Amino acid sequence: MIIKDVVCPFCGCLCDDLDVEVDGQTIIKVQNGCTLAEAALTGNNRLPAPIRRTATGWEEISFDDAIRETADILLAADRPLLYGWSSTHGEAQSIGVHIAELLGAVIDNTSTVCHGPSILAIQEVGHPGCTLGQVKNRADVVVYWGCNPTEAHPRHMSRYTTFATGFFVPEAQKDRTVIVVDTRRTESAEIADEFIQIERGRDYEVLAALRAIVRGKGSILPREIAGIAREQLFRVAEICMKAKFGAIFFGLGLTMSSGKYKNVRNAIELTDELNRHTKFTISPLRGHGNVYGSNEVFTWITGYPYAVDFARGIAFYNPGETTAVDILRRGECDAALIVASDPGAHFPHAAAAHLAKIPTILIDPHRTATTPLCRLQMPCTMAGIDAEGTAYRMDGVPIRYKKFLESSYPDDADILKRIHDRIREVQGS
Amino acid sequence: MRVILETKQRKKPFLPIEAETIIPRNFLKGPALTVFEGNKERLLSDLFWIFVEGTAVSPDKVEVILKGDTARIKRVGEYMDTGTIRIQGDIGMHCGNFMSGGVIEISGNADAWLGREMLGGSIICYGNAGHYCASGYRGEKHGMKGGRVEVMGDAGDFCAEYLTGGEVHIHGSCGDMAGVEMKGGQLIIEGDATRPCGNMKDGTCMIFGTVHHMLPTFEKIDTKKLPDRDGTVVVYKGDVANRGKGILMIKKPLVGETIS
Amino acid sequence: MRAVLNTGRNVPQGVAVEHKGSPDYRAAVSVCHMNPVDLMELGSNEGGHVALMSRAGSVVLTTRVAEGMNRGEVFVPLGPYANRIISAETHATGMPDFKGEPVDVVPTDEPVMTIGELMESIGGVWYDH
Amino acid sequence: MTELLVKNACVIDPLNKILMEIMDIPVRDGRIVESVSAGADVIDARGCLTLPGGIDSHSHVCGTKVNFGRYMSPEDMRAGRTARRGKMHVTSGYYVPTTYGNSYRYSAMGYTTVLEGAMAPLEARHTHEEFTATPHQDMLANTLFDGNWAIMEAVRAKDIKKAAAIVAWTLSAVKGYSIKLTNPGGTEAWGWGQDLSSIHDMVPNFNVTPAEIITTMIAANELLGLPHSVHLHCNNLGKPGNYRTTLQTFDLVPDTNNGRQTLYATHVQFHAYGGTTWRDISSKADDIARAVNAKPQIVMDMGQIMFGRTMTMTADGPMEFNLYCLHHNKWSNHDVELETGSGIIPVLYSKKSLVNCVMWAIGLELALLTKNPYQCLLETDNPNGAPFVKYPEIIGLLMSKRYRDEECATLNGGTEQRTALSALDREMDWNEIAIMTRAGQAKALGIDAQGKGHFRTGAEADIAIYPIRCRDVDPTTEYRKVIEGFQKTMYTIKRGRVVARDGDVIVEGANSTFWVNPVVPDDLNVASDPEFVKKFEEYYTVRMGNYPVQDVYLPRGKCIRTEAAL
Repeated sequence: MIIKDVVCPFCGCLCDDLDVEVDGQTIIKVQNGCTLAEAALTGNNRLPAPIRRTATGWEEISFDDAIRETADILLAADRPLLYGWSSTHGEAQSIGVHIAELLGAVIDNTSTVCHGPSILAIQEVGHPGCTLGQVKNRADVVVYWGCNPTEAHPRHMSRYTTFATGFFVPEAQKDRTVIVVDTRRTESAEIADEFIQIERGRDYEVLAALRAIVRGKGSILPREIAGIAREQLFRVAEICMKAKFGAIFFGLGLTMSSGKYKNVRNAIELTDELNRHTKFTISPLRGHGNVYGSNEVFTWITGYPYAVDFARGIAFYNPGETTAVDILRRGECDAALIVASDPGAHFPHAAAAHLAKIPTILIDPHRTATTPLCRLQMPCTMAGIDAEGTAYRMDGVPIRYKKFLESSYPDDADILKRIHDRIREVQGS
Repeated sequence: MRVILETKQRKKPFLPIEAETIIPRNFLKGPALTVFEGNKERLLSDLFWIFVEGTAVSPDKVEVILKGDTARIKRVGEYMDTGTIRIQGDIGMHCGNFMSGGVIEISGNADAWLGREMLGGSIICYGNAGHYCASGYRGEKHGMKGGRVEVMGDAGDFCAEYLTGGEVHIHGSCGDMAGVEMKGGQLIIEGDATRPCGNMKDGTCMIFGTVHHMLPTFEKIDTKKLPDRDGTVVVYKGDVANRGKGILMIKKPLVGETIS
Repeated sequence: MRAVLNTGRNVPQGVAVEHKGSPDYRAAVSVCHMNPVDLMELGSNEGGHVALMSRAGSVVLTTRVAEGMNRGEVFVPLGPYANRIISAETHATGMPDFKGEPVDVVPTDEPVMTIGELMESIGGVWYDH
Repeated sequence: MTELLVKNACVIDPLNKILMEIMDIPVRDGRIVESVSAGADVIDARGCLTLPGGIDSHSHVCGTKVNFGRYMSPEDMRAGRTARRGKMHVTSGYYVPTTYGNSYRYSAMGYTTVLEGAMAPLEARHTHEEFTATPHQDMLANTLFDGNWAIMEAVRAKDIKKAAAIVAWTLSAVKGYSIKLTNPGGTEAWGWGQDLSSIHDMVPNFNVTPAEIITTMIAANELLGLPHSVHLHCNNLGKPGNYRTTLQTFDLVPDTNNGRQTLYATHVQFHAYGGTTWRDISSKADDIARAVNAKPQIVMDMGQIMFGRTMTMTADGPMEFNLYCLHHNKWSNHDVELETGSGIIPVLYSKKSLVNCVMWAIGLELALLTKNPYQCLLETDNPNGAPFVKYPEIIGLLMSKRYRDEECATLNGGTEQRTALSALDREMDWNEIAIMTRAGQAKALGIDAQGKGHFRTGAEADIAIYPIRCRDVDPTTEYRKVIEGFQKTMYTIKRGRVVARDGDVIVEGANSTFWVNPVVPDDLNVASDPEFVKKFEEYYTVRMGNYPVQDVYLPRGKCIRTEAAL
């Protein structure tokens, strides 16, 4: 049986045109998806039951025991950390925020090690963006800055930009000028019309130089900036100013390099300047399937997209103080609940090591690098396969994951709801 | 009146303490104040040995002294308007934020956001200051508006971000992007700095150490001799990527490196 | 050899990221992509092991030649191996220095640790079912 | 079976012609009934002013644009923080509060129904998710059609039936309530960074004019028999001299519906500017009000601004960019493919600015010059003009000439010559205020038939009891009491359940969402029109199958079926 228009839960592209062939409860074939989609949908070696660490190793326990123990651990903590949330659906995320509110905990999602700095920049200068269809139908200049879509978002170019035919762009490759800016000649750079090789960590200067050129102040610039000849910058600025619709996409090359969110801020201000000449938009290439969803859910409940600290009863936000890596590095949290993410693999070890020192609970279907660090893990459904719910694409468009497999595992929203109710019951509120 | 607060041993020493109630004015009514340890409210006496010497009629006569393991005590001196706080060790984040008067002296190091959004008064830190020293809050258009912050040691990244008024004097070196988004006030850095004063709109910044990766969007307008400083400084106007009207004076521009 | 570390996603890492216990995840993320000339000057060859040392720690990886790679730079896919040499300092922005970390690259014939060993070195207890 | 009796309430119920009568209101199972048994709970209103639950007919509270306003301003979130207390969750934000913040503050002011001012169909799912997180108000969603490609092609082909069929499919797919046009055609021109300067300009590449879009959509709206009329945000918002565009637009509006208006013009204050530049901007409220007084088929709302900080957020992308060029504050923009756009920028309305003072005066003039209060409703286009928590102050201004004069004295000196506010001494009475804050909205939105905005038997028991004794308070002088009275209800009752008492919400809410399913004959169902489906699949980046909002997003959805006269 073939299920049509399945939504891929893996990356921020949230491609929703996959056709999945299913026989009983096993997936046989995935069509239209990229290699990452196939891997995400077909893998299926989940934990059979919740496991708890013992003095000598691990033991399997029931969901009831696991849930009660989780609630007791979190209630006993003075500064619990709730981290992750990006690979699950909106319903589970909002219960997570309510749990954090009840406990006076710190809650953070994976933006903190991905596009958190982009959010900081947006909070300083705004975000002149658009949905991906606007780029697909109109963009004649596409800039990829500090990102490698062929590796991280394989179908981005074919569904939305370089190779996508649009209403006003009938022949994509002829009508679109693609500019790639990166520190090395990546696969994406191969197909670019213009490749700018930039010295590592100097994006801020180059973006400042481009802004000066667009403002007509290019004359004061030195001959070469961050390894790029001034002439190339003038040429690129000219291409952008002459575009009918320009779109900048940026990735972790800007958010992770030195300067962090100030690089993104400069890119946004460049877009603002270009908007005085023509139509220009800028959008981050969000990594996880539903990380933008966790930002949206956190924002409409607490007011802040990530790194929210309820310790004082109100919602307090200050990346660098209330972000997961900092709290773990300082050893501030005395209990942790990790949901739908893998800090064991993706956090610096000095931060991840703290998870092993405190009672950590992990809710994740697979055995991950966080499993050894945690004291208790509960497997659950996988959003987009055997659980449905809302996910937000990298441009903010909400799409609903499809559930096309029955599952014996509980939905993580149900697990979290039972934890939430248990906490409320113990608190007597 | 002098109030000495000495930290007690804590079961969980790594939990941060939020102590915005520790300001001289509050001790006029006696030391029965509360602070937060993680998400739990504690009496001041739970976490500190409290010694009170003498009395005071007005808050400006109150001197608070913090001793012991104070590195994780945050928001000390918030909204302080008068009096003195002396911290003998290190101090946690947000020390002296929104301060409008009085004096804070820190013998050890200060954590991030020292003197955030200050309006007046003065802070002197003999050790090093963390990141965002004398800066603003996320999304705000103005950082420090007045008063004086002096750091004898080094300061971290984003020092004096969004500086709008007042004076920041760093005797050591600064990390990356000191004085970024500056729009007023005065920032003096005796030591080195990297990519200072990005997007500077106004105010003056003087750097007497070495500037690394000078931003290309500053226009050299002058070289001059400062009265109380030997040697000459190069004067730049910027940041022209913005409508820059700020003044950036640099002592030793590294030939080649600063230009590129 | 002194080099600058760059980390990030790539397709092999993305394909295996949902199955961390599998050998191909380990193969995908315990690799150090290098410029061929750098590798040759190190006196090592593709498939040989190198130790990367930074202010945060050190890790042994398998080398692989990458065409577009600049000299003096190495690329390690994001994962537990890369995170062993990335410091938790975030410059008060919440984001660690995943890119731009200076490292020393030294050829070695130490074995590449398994993910279990990596995690147990920071206090974990491996679980295999 | 739950029963409630509200005793000796001083009721004003304009739709029932009840004016300050002391009476009891019997309620059973959430509905107003003839009488209740002795066992009913009793609330003694102690002769205080009792009105039907407040209805906000144009407010930006839920959806992608609003959440983006929160997302990008932590400094505003910090300014409005409240802790978790009793049944109330944490809230943050002053001019763009979080969903719980909106819900509690509306409830404290006695508001029980809110229409979300603009919902892009492609992002409707987000709006509905936030509806469920705004638990104490029944919600409706204005659905944006101003830049819809399929609609513009139908307009070019002068095919009203086709336009109606597209509206029918879209509204039932995204669970929307009514047609919203924001700067019609202009948002499509903004796709190329341009804008339209008159309602007769051609939209690039689609060669239709805003005038044609407006007339076709009004015709389609009436053809489908939708409960609400077209909800229009005129072209040229915020541009000096734009009152001509507004008057031309009003002239397009036929009087073809005797049940209700055929055009709801929203936040008309922003569209009533004379002069040619910011320097010589002046009030044209009298021209606009004269046009509305002459056209019963038009209802407008004030779009009042109040001084202080706020956030402008509207689907009118080009206008927000022009504001950005003026204010140099953070600017956000979010075009939605094939449908509409949006823009966000924080602003400060200051008494020192002559322009802001003129804007402030225009809003009040519009209300005072419109004879029939049903035709000029009290709104601030929350949060564009001001956060809705400032409604009571506007009530005070409308009821007291003295308060207006005191405020005018503190304004920029030049305001006198540019506006006629000080010459108007009309003072609204309690009944007119009740019309402008609930009865007028109920009629304009067509939800009086759903039991909203009045106390007739069978109506929904949404009751707001304010701590004001109308007979003991002279609003013309004691306006402070009026303002305080309207800020916090003694009781806010929603569907027969006490939701808020003295400003505190005391229950977990369970709101419902009203949406419209316009039934059209099968041959007009666009879902089975191969041309429509082909274009959809080709130019949207979302599959047509994944576009509709699933029923799970409306746990307590209330569907209103309308029969199209086709």
